[in-house]
Amino acid sequence: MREQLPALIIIVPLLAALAAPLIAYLSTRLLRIVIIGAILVSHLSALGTLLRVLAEGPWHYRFGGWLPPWGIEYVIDPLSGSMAVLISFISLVVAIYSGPFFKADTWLRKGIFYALYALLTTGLLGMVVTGDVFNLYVFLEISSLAAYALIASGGHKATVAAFRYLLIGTVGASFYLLGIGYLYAITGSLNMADLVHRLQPLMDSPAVLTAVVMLVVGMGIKMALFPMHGWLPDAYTYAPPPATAFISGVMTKVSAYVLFRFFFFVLGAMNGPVPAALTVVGWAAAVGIIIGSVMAIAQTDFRRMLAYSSVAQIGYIALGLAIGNTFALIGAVLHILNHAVMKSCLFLVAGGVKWKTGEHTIEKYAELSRRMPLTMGAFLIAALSMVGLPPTAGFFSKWYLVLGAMEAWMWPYIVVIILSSLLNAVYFFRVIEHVYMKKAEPKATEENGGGRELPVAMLVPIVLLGVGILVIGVLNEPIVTQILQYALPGGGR
Amino acid sequence: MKELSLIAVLLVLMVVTGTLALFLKDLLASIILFSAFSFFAVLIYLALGAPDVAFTEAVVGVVSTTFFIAALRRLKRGCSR
Amino acid sequence: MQELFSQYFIYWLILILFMIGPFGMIYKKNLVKKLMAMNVMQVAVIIFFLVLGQKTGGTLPIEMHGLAGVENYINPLPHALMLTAIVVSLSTTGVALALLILIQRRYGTLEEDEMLRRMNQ
Amino acid sequence: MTRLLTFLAIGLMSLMLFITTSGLPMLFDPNSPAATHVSPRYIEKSREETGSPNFVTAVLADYRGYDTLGETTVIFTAGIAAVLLLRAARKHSDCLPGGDEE
Amino acid sequence: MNRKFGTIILDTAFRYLVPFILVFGMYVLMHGEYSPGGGFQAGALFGIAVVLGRLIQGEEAMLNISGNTAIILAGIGTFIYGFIGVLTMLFNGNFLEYGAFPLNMAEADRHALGILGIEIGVTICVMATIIAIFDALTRREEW
Repeated sequence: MREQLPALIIIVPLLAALAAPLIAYLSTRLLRIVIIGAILVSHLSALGTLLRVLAEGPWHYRFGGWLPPWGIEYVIDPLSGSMAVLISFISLVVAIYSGPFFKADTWLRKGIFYALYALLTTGLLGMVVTGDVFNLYVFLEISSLAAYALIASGGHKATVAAFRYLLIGTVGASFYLLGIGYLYAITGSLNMADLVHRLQPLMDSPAVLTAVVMLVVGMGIKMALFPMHGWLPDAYTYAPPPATAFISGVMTKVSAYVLFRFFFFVLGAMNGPVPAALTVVGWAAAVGIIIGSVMAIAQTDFRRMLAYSSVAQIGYIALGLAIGNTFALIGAVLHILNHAVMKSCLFLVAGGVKWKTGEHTIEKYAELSRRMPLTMGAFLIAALSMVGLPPTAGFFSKWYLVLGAMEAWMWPYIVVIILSSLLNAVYFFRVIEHVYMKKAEPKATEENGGGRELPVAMLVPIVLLGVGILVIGVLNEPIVTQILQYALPGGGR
Repeated sequence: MKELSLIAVLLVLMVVTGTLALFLKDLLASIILFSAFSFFAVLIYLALGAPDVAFTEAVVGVVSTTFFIAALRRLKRGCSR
Repeated sequence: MQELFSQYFIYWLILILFMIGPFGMIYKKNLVKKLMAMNVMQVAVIIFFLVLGQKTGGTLPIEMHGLAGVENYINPLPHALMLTAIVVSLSTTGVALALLILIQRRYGTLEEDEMLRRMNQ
Repeated sequence: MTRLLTFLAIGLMSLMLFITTSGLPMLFDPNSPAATHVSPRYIEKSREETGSPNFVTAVLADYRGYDTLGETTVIFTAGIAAVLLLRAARKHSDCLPGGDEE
Repeated sequence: MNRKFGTIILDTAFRYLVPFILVFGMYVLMHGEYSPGGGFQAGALFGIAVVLGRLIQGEEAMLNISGNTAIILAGIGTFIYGFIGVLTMLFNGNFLEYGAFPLNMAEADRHALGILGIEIGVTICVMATIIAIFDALTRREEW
């Protein structure tokens, strides 16, 4: 059975999701156990796979036993392995957290919510580990459809946001599919490893240019790269809290990962139209960082502020890809990891506060540090990490990005990174000030849960992620030298 | 060559019906035109030698038109202010 | 020359069909029309793939007795891929229609401007 | 304003699409990469390897059967999504009275 | 669609039409290997037959599947597909490697059997999903 580990990453949550309506009909308590257990199994197999990959090199898993260009294969190298571990971990944490939100619901709603949640996890994991470009499209659609539905279940404004996201997202997916079509037309292959050497002599063909543009637009829409980020703020603001925490933490990063995979592994960063495309992506990212940060300052709703901050943070990842040297790529990958943990933590806190007090504007966060000390402690760590203070994780990814920009002599990028760190500090210290210093006006409304803190099921994930940020910060040296170094193109063994 | 011109004519028809379906005022009419669009798609798939895809598209055309009209019935009586 | 022109002509028509999608989505304000524009776009992608699979001199991709050889059959791979793509577009349409009904129920309209106005009231 | 810019961007992109058509292989060419690289095996071997004379079924259900699992999952996702949105929503009564009855 | 709007003509036509649709669906499913067709098309045909019954005869149609059952069925259909893959894994094959079934027949026949199995799963899923979506789209709100 050990040989089947890569398949288990995907199959177990998928089967759990498929059985979810039936299980929910039988018993809703069992449902939660099954879903969390399935995601746990997926996480453990991802970990096992990653460990073996680090020891023995990339692992190819062939579906149906067919050889690669004809069948579909999964390729797990250190990069996709660590992405899979990250995704399943965040998914696990948020799944535990989501319990109290659905206490009062019918079996149908619970069953469908958990099924969609597991499907979203499956889709994202499938996108990460696959080695076949069309298979990637299929899993992209699974994750997108699940995300639309999850976002839309948040209420009325969420419906509009989800519909807009559906339209834009489908355009993005169609662009991606057409891009694949161009690649297929000139190479005749859909397998990534096969595309690599079949594309080498063709890089100057105009069709490759089109394919690159299509991929950038398609994945740019999915990852909310600056001019195409229009769907993101509304979607993140109105979605139900557990869904937001997972989607914001992981979904956009997976698209960034796909772009990374295509540019640096399939097409090659130095070939044909790719450098020009990377430059465009870099400048779009730089503008996006500034505009996202400025927009975040202007918000009064905490979740909306986080959403705009996501636009800015995606910019960092794209910036790292655009610079393209070793330091910058390490920075980009490390930032994918950090930002997933930080943003999930922040959205979990926002969701917890919403659940407890029903409020989501920043002003209403006053004095919360007294009533929810642990939650707000985790919030403080995450906020400081977003700003980029040294012991936390956020500092190191920015540090690598700055090093990379310096090595490439891209001074404007350094200015952008430093400026946006200042802007980050402005909007996060505003919240921190409310939480720790401001006096709250006495309020009459009673609160959910009554007591001081959040229920354990919600508190544990938040604290876990908060501690995780510190751990990643402290252990960033071994993470970079033991894992990420091998994840880069040409860095493998 | 004959094949090419057949496909070209069908494509032009699809462009026309697709655009018209977008620009008609009446929603029901544009849904019907849209199913005509789907029918031309079936023909073009057949001309391109893909009976499987054409079969699927024919079935999907029926199903999605049913969905559209079912939804339209509901849309006509939403809550009005 | 004429040969070459007719070559590009087909591709151009497909690309025009593809571009109706984004243009229609921005230009039309009615949400149902936007959804149709999206569908048009997906059909264009499907035709594009099928065109890649067609061969002169090839017949349907079903094996017949006494007819062997690669050149006698159309490439079946794009067909299999596009079956998946069609199903995906049907699924997206279903979800989108469900969303449309919810929007209509809440805001009483499907015109985008009117909807945004009522949303921000 | 944003709308105008988007129009402009899409216009530019279509222009690029039209120009780069020349990179595509000739229409219906039996020697195009798509016809010569991966697909010949499906045509030659599918009968003996999968027992199916319909190459499309062979590719769909066997060689690329995993894609079809994904496809079926997409349908399932759409079904439960529609049910979640329309039938399992929480009871909001924002809809003004008098409008929604037949 | 809770109310029926069928007249006697529609009703009779429906009674004659539905068996043919079902038989055709069965044919498409079983014959999918030799001619165009397969699980998806067969499922869609079955789904259309049931939806037709809903449209003409209302809730008390002669073959009716309620929305909740449809959702569970859709899950089970896809689960059958995935489970066949897991079975092949248990027999020491890769996921969906039909050749791994320990059956005493030719390699190609084992593949054909596997294909038939997954097509049945696809059929159930597609049929149930079409019914479920249609049911959701046409149901009068309960609140």
